[in-house]
Amino acid sequence: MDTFLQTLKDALAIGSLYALIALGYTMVYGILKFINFAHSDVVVLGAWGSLVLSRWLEARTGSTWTTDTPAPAYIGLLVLLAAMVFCGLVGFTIERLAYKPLRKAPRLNVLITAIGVSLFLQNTGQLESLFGNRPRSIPALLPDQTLVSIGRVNVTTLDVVGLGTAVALMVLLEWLVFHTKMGRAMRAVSHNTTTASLMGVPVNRVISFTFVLGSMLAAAGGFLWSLKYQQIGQTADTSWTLLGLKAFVAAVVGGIGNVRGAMVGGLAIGSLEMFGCAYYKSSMADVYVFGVLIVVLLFRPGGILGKATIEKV
Amino acid sequence: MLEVRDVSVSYGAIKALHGVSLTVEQGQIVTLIGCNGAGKSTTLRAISGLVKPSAGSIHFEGKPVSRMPPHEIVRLGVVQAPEGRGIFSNMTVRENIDLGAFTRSDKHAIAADREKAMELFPRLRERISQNAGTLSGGEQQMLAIARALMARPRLLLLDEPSLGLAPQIVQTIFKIIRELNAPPPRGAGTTILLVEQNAHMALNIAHHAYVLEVGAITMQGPAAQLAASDEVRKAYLGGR
Amino acid sequence: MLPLLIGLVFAAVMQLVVKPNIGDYPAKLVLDIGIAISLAVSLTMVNGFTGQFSMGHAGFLAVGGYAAGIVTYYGSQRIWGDRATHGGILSGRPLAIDPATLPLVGHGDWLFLAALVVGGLVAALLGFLVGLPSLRLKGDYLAIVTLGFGEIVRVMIQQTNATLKPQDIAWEEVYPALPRPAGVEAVASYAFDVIDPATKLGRTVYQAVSDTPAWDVLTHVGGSLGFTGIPKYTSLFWVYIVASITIFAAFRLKQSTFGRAFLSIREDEVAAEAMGVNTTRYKVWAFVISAFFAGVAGGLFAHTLGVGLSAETAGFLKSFDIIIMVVLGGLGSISGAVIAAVVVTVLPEALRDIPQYRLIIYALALILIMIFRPKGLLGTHEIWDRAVWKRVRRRGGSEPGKAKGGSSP
Amino acid sequence: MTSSGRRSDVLRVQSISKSFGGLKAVQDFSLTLCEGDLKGLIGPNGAGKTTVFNLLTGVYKPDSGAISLSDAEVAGLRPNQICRQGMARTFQNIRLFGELPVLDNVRLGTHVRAHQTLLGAAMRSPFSVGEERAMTARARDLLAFFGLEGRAEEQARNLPYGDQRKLEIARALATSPKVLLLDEPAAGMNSGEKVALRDLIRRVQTTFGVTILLIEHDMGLVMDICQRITVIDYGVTIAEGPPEAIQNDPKVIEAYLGAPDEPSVEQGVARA
Repeated sequence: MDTFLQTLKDALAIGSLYALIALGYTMVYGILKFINFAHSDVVVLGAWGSLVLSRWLEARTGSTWTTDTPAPAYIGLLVLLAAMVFCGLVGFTIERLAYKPLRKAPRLNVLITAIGVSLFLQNTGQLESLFGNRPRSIPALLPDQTLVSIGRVNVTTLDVVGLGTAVALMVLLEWLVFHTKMGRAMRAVSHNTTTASLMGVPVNRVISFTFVLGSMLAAAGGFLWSLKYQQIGQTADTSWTLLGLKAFVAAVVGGIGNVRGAMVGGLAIGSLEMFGCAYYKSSMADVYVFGVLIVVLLFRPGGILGKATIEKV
Repeated sequence: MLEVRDVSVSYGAIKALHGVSLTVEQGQIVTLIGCNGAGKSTTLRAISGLVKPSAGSIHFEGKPVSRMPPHEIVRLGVVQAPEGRGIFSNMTVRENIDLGAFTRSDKHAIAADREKAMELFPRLRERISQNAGTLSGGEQQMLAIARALMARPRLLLLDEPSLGLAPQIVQTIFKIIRELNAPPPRGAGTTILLVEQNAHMALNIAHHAYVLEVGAITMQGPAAQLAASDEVRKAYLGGR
Repeated sequence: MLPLLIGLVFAAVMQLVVKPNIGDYPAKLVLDIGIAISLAVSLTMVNGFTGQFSMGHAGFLAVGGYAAGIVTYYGSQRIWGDRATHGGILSGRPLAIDPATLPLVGHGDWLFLAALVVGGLVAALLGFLVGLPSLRLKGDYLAIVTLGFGEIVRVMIQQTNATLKPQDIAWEEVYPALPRPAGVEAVASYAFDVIDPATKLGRTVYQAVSDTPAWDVLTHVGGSLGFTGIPKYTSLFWVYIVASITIFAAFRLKQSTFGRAFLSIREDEVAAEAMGVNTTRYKVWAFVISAFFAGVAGGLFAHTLGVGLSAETAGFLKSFDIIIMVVLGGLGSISGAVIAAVVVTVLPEALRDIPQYRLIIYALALILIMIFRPKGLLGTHEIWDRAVWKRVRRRGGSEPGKAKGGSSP
Repeated sequence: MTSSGRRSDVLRVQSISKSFGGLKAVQDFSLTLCEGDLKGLIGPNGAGKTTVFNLLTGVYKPDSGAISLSDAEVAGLRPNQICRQGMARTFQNIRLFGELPVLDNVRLGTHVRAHQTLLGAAMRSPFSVGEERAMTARARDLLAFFGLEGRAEEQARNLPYGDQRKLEIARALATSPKVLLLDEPAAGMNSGEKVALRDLIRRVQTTFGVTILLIEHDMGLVMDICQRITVIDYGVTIAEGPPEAIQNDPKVIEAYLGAPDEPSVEQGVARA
């Protein structure tokens, strides 16, 4: 029972992270129909941005933030917001410089460009003048107190804040996409760019907005990731790309282009991975994820919440 | 109000329009008829800014619009209900209607206009919270027109509103088009450029008509006059 | 068969004439180039010819490498009882040893050749399995599935156990119940460390090499430590004979009616199908053929000195490397892939002083090429199709030989 | 539906239907083509003509009904199998292999009749070399027939529009079809080009002895060259007969020009 609860907790934590990141993939895919391979690198920038800023704040205030003496709560919030703004700008720039010139190019070209952008961000980030090529750890921004204990499973502040932030952001996004004018415009553009422009929707602006939004969620993902694991791998570390790929798998499994699907998919993939690890073999985590991807794509190509499309001849 | 001068459009190697010119006067219904592939939709696409003419110019109320992006042209009041209706099938009817008012921010006026649209199309009121994809073809066409009206068009471009619809529904749609065009208080006095394959219906309600064949205007004149001519029938059914 | 003969002579010259005269370090670079050429050209057959986007090519490379490695590593032990190379002059045995008795092709070379073929066939089989999803998936979806496939291969390799190394163990230890035959002191056997279920204590068991079942061998390929100790047969001769055959096969394919069928799928699948092309069959074939050559190249890679074979060989970074070559060269251009393979392999050496900028430069090149030259350096054409070459040919009547040297964008 | 006693039926379509979602795109469509027929299939925009082509060539599978080509049932087969059986088509929106040379586009058409093996091709076996030579020769003959021999080495996408249309027909003929389906071959052509196309289609029919089914919007062309015409609207056949009868059929006129005016309309208009 304890194993089950512990695994469930882990699954929720990692699943909500996947979901946050998957949202970025799914929104971009919904509109531009390509896998934004550079999205995982925006997550990394979110993590490293949080690290650099909190280290700077730490030095600036002359304090040392450890698990026992964490930073005050507003610092965490400040870092999160700053990381989101930073990554939003990065996302905007990437779209303008790399993807916008390819609006009418074949999708394959855009996909390759995205790989290029990803490699660029990864390796630029590793320059000594930027983040360096070694992992570093982020100062503690939150206390790690146990709030509730169920059996031998402890629910800590970190767990609650992590999950809470992820859920809050997703609720916010859900509201934005389904209940605001901009959200309507986003869905219209993703359904049919031409018709949307005939409604007076400024398509390019909506696409930029989507990138900014996705990148901000990615930043939040990176921030939460760094809170959870403290140690942050260098920007070209393959574990980041894998994280991104799993989030993308979550988006596909949930139904690509579908905002709610990304959330469902994130939790599904997180659970699959964690329960697989807990009850079978932890070293095979990637196999479960990619295995389920292949199965889903072959048997339900639209994903859990998606629907199949008919190709016109 | 609208002046299209010598517009040519090419898609790759295919030249879809060769120097098309036409004018739409305020308050009129002008129709553009011709068989499939003649370039009718392309003409509307050029007016809406979806394709850039390779030659010629388009002016709306004196302003050159041929280099403007589509959403800015909508802001000027040139609104198109596209062929095939272009309904956002995974959004509700209401969301579709509201999208039509995207360029506007006057909430109360939008609500009032939505109410007016419902009066015009009572069927839509019944289905307001359904997914638009579940509507029948005729209802979708009504939705497309209602949605275009929400932008308060000064010039409404209708692309094949009768396409794929049963004759009775076509009658209804055309009746509404006429009402829209009627001067206030009976209608909204909207100027309309109507692209139609159904020549009889179109010529019936239009003031002025142009016949398009293989990317060029071959005939034009008052609608009644064209309707009487033998040429129109030939243009469609071929003469021996 | 003339082109094959030329390839054979070329490869022999590379090994016997070029290598002794350029020094070890450049020779290693030339060797890496040759493997890269095989990989890039083999990927061209899927990504370039049929337009299916495979991102798991390194998976085939790794599988081929491991399969070939198993053949030579365990084969050597069974046949010769050791893990040394038993090759001849062509596989790089120094002439100094005994030039008089050393054959051009040693017994070990035949084992190596068999290993390469096995590597290719195993990869081809897997190519068939991976090709099947391509029937239902297109574009990005296929890309992500093939990428996932590569990752699955990587993780599966990590799950394997340490390689088995024979040790001479006293007969009694292995066969306590059997009487020792006269004259036999010890048996070459593998040592296993196992947990005794009864005592829960670790103990070492021994098994004679000849008694080891094949499936034991298959699961002992080094796991996350990498597959080390594979005899190093790969020489410039082998690399360039494989590269020649790969290029040769790719050209023959491209110029045949089957090649046109492949290309038609890339251009317009619906039209190809309507013109009678069995798109299903050819897409799978493309994967099979491409995987075969990638597997052979993997065999070469496994038997190379230097960075050994490891699970990371199957990772997406390696796949990206190959994709970059194919894309830079121009999707569908064989000579383009060859040129790009050379450039992408040599470039890091040129940037040796600023290694941290290498991938940044790659990345920028990739982005800029996609924006300003969306079809790569050569598009689908071969270098001699380009106007410059045509003019040269018309004027001088000279045949441009194997595509080498600078690119002419 | 008439079937002549002497000539044999090449294509028999028996009440095929196809729905997409709730939309009945084609209902109970039947058609018979005898050897050497040149038949027109017309109907207003969205009537379901191209869907009929897609059903005939296997792009879609009919929900019900039967299609037999030279007495072999082909409904439900894949497009490449149907092509092998002897049905070839062109596309409404030209679908050439744009990056490939003109010659290769036509040579690809001959692929379906090839007998060589992959290994034979790689080894350049004498058989494969001979066959390859024959394919090239045939492709060149076809190009010459269409007056495209001078453009054999150009990329298909660089051809002028009219030539692209011709190349599509050449490619379809390269598959040695019994039945050739032409989907709006005259679309986007000017009147001069149309006259040339009309003669070309006639020449194709006499030279290659194919049976042709033609979708075309240009009524002048259809009325001019087709012996018989089938008219569909809303997926249903509304008329069938020789051109003169079709031109004067009130149902056809209504389908094309719209229903007669409703009484409530004030501006009464005299109809032609």
